[in-house]
Amino acid sequence: MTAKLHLGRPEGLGLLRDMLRIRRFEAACVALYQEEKIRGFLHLYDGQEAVAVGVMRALGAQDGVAATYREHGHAIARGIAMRPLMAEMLGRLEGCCRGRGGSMHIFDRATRFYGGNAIVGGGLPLALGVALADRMQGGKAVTACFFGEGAADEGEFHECMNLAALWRLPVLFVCENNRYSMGTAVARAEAETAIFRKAAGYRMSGEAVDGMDVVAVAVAAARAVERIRETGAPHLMECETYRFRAHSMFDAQLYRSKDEVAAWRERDPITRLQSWMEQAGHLHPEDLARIEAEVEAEVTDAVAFAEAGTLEPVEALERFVTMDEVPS
Amino acid sequence: MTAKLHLGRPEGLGLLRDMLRIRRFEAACVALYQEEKIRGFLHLYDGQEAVAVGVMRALGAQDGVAATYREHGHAIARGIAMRPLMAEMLGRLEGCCRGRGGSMHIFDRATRFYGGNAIVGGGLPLALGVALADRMQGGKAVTACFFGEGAADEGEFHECMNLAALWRLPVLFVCENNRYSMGTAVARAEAETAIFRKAAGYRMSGEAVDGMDVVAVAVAAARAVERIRETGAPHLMECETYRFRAHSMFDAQLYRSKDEVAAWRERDPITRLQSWMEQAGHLHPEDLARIEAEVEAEVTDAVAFAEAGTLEPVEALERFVTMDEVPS
Amino acid sequence: MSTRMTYREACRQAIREAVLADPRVFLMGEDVGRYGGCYAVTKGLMDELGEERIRDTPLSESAFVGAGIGAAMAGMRPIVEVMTCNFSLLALDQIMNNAATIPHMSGGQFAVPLVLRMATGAGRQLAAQHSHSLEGWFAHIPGLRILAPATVEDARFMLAPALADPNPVLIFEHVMLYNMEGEIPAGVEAVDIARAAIRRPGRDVTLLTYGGSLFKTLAAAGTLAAEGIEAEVIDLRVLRPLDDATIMESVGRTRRVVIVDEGWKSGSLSAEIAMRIVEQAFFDLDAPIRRVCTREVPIPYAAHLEQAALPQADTIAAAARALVRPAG
Amino acid sequence: MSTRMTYREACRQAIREAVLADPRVFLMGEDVGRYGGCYAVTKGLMDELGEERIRDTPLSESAFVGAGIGAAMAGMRPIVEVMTCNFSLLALDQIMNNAATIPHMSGGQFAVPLVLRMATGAGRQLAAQHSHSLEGWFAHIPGLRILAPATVEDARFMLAPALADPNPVLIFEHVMLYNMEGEIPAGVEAVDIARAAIRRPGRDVTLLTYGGSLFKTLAAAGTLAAEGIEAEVIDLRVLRPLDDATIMESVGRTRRVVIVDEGWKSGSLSAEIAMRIVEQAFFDLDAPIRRVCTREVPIPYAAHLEQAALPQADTIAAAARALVRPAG
Ligand SMILES: Cc1ncc(C[n+]2csc(CCOP(=O)(O)OP(=O)(O)O)c2C)c(N)n1
Ligand SMILES: Cc1ncc(C[n+]2csc(CCOP(=O)(O)OP(=O)(O)O)c2C)c(N)n1
Ligand SMILES: [Mg+2]
Ligand SMILES: [Mg+2]
Repeated sequence: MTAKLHLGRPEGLGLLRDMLRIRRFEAACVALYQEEKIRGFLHLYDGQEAVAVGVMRALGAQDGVAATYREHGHAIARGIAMRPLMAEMLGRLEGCCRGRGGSMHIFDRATRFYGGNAIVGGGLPLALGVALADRMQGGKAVTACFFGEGAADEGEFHECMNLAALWRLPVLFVCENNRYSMGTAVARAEAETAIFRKAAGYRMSGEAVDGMDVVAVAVAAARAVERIRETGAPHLMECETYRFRAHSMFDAQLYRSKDEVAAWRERDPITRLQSWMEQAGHLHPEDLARIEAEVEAEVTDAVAFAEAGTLEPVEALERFVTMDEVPS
Repeated sequence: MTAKLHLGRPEGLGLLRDMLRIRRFEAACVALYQEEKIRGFLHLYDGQEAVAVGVMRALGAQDGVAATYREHGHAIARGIAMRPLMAEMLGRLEGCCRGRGGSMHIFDRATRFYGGNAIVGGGLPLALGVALADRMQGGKAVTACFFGEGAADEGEFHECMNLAALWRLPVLFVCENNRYSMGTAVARAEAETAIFRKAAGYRMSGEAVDGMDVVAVAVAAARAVERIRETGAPHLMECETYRFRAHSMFDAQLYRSKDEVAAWRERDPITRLQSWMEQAGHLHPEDLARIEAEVEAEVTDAVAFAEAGTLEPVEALERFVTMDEVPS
Repeated sequence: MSTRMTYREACRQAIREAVLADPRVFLMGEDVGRYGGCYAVTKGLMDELGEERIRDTPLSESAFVGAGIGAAMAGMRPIVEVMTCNFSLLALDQIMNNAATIPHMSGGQFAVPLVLRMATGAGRQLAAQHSHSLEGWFAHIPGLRILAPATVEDARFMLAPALADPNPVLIFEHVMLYNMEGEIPAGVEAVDIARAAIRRPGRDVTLLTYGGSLFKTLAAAGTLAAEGIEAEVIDLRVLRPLDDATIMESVGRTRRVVIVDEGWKSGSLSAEIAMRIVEQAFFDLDAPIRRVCTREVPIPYAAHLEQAALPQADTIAAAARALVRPAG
Repeated sequence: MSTRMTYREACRQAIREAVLADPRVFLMGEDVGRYGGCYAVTKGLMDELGEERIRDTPLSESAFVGAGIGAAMAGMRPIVEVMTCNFSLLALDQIMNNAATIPHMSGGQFAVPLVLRMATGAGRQLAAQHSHSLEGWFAHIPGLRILAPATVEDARFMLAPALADPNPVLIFEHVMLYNMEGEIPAGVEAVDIARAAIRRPGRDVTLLTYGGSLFKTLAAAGTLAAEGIEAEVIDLRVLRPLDDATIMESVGRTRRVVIVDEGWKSGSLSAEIAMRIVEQAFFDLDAPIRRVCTREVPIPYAAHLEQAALPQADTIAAAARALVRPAG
């Protein structure tokens, strides 16, 4: 754990709880997938929780977020309630997108969550636009833009890094380098595997952070957001992380060894924070039991809510293909 | 001039002649444009001749070339005869592309000239493919890929730099940084204006060269091509240059001052080489007169050839939309 | 008193008015600022309205179109200029996968009130990569409104309702129209972007067209009138959603239809219009529907080939004549 | 003896055979190698054939599609896999402006013997950004051949003639077909990629379809047969250039047509086919042409909405029934 930060008990418990909420939410998703109640692609965030939780701590209500298809973690950490989230996973009208988006397309206007995005790199330009709009409207908001290291291969990454730096747009680029894009190891896809180094090509500041250490992420994100708010200039933060599970539910994982996964599991961000807090005397056994129980109740409630949900009437299929007005 | 190179008289005369051939060819094009015999967009290479001439010197017949819509210079320096070139400008059947391509789309199979390309950045992936094909077919060919600094903003630049470096494709990337993309000064389009520095983001070697000094370009290109042939790894060469004329024939040049243009004209690559050779005693007054006369005769002949050319019959309009066989 | 101006000036006035009227409106695109627009549409606007509101972008079509989408989602009303539709291919992912889907996919949480302007069409000898007519092709995409102003009046007054539309609106300006002069009748201050317009009434045959082909079609109607054939000329104006009512009403009266479309014939908008007539007015037809489209070739540079590839007044007149007075 | 296999296995065998048969053939695309293909089509091929011939690419659709074009121009016979057509939008500039235009624009100097494979279609609850059916839309582009193998036999044998074609060929494999098993009759070792196939003969109505809709259409024909209506089912197989002869011959016999197309209705291939029937066989028709297409919505995640958006056997049967036995 980052020695520099004196993590208090309440903050620590909050971070732990949020990571657990994501982990347990997704465990329920897997079960529902096996029951064929969730379908389509399902990309789990299992292992990467520290990134979303650490970064979201640094944001306020006025800030914006753009994410990927692996965005359950971002959505939960951003504060979208589990009920509409789980209902969305089940394709229910009570879902945050009426069941139309599913796992890869969580949107939430209330928390300025500008979407999951199933096109690799597709969310980056949106984040720029949100940041530009915020600045033109006179606010001090920062937009956090999450993407995988695979997205850094796409031309859009380059165009967006340049544009953000050139126009000094208040964007926090968060690259979650989990070592693989589907089955392609980062060294088989990128000539320069240290993504944060690419920032220099745009005269942007960049840094690498231990993405398995929620405190390190939270500290770095807080510092970065503060600087962005002050200067307006964007920043690239690369979080070194790992996904413990398959890319999606259809993946035999032929491309990596069990040993490699096991070694990374040693660095599980949840157990790491847990044991660090225990050592520091900040986590008592009854805390953990209480949090686990609360999270379990929240997840169970969300699943029940989703299962009891209704289906959007087929007659509404064409609603919102075009909008009658701009929501506000 | 680069002190290191001991430029002999024959080499110097050759470089001078080629730059003059481009300059005079284009002067004829301007006249023909004013007579409305050439139409469409016409992007002059005036000022940048040292780049094409210097780089092409380093290539052999087995090598490939991909260029942009500003490719008259590349075509001439590569050795495409002026007759079919000028006929192409006039839309004649005798043109290298039967008059279908015009100024922006010169192709020549015989010299492995893979085209002008009117889409900014559009030729970069082609160059990669040519280089890949050459390598898979076992040769030692290098592909020179020309593009402007504006093309470096496009996503394709990024994707191609990464792919070339990752796969070690034998590509010489030649960025002609003429300070403007249309009317946009490089500092208004790029967060990092030194294009060669972008190579580092792909662990590729990069260097800046004085693109107004044909000898410097020729030396750098020869060294780069040799290294690429040896190692297989690509290289980015940024040539600092300037276009003396408008972007195309429709450009009021509101974006730059006459003084700026005049200052760059002081560095005209042709007069520079000329005076350097004169000082070195390599260029006698009668040499210049002879070369000018020969070039003028060549251009005059090409114009006459083009003007006497025929038009492709309208009945052939659909020919080659699909090919009956792969030419070889 | 009516006002006379060019189509270019009409576009310019519309943009200026929109930016002045609403602080949420701004224009961005390549060379719209200092250069004044590649077709000189925005000349002078940056000096008057400032660099924030008339914003030059780098050559990054995907990034700045996507940024426009994000800005629209976050409260602005961007006008994004993609210089020509030929370059819009580089932004198609953002247009189809983000702009056109997010309102529906987010369950109506976000609208995308974005206007995308681009030049379209052939006729200036710009050859294959710069002469596409893609407006009919874009009209395939649900969620978009597609406009094709053909008159000075439409160029002047379509922008305001397009900006008021809560949905992404694509405006295609035909390159051959910018220099055209026309009258705006006194008192006209708005146009309807939902309805087609009858530009010339007639009873014998309906000629359906839009954009750059309108004036060729009107010329054909003039020729036909001299022969005693009264052709009704309908300017579709809005290509998505099509104004079926105006089309069917006319077909019901004339019972004969020629569709003129600068798109490549197969899969052009003409096919969709014909299919709708078959679906909605089959028994009204006295003769097969005919179409005059662009030949299925990449547009060649040479003038005679280019003109042969495009719809022309004489081919339009011939198609109509053959319907009204079949041989034999 | 006939052979039974899945569509996936048929695709795999075709690739393996092609790579083994010709040293100029190689496959490249995202995760085709180590991962084994996102739909497991290429599993095991990299181990068997090596990394040079089964080549994993970074996430750079424009670069590697363009590299395929360049490699094809320089003597290779690349098979490029764009994982799904949803991502092909990122490579559209290369496809339309280079692959489809260079042969014509270069005056026949260069062919582009490239095969582009991609998955297409909806039905797996992958939501709006992953469920496009773009094959009919691509069929608008001159210079391309578009194939839609619907049977195991076609999946097995279309690749070889596609590679032998000197032109760019796009093969669209419907995602719902990969798991489908089928018989390849003994002795069949080739298929014709120029002709449509009559999959079920009939006399009362012609049902025209292709790709993923073939089996729904055959099911509809079965239902209709039970009612005494003999529907002829034509599998178009090649969407560009369309096999008009087979279509018109059938229409001439049945005099009634339903077109089934998984593209969004407006501007779908169905419209082009209908227009051709109007142009070539108007007086053969006894009734208006009908079409059953995908509803004009971004495809929703929820199963019931997704299914409601797509053509289904019952809607197909109803459309045919209404033509053959009109009410009243
Ligand atoms: C443009 C595009 N290409 C390909 C895909 C298919 N795809 C989905 S996720 C993925 C891997 C992306 O890797 P990375 O960006 O590292 O994110 P991670 O999945 O590791 O979180 C790929 C190739 C896609 N969705 N979009
Ligand atoms: C993708 C694309 N966007 C825009 C254009 C229009 N355009 C043509 S040339 C040009 C400037 C390119 O600048 P640079 O790459 O520096 O080359 P230069 O013209 O200076 O040689 C632009 C914007 C284009 N042809 N293609
Ligand atoms: Mg990854
Ligand atoms: Mg330039």
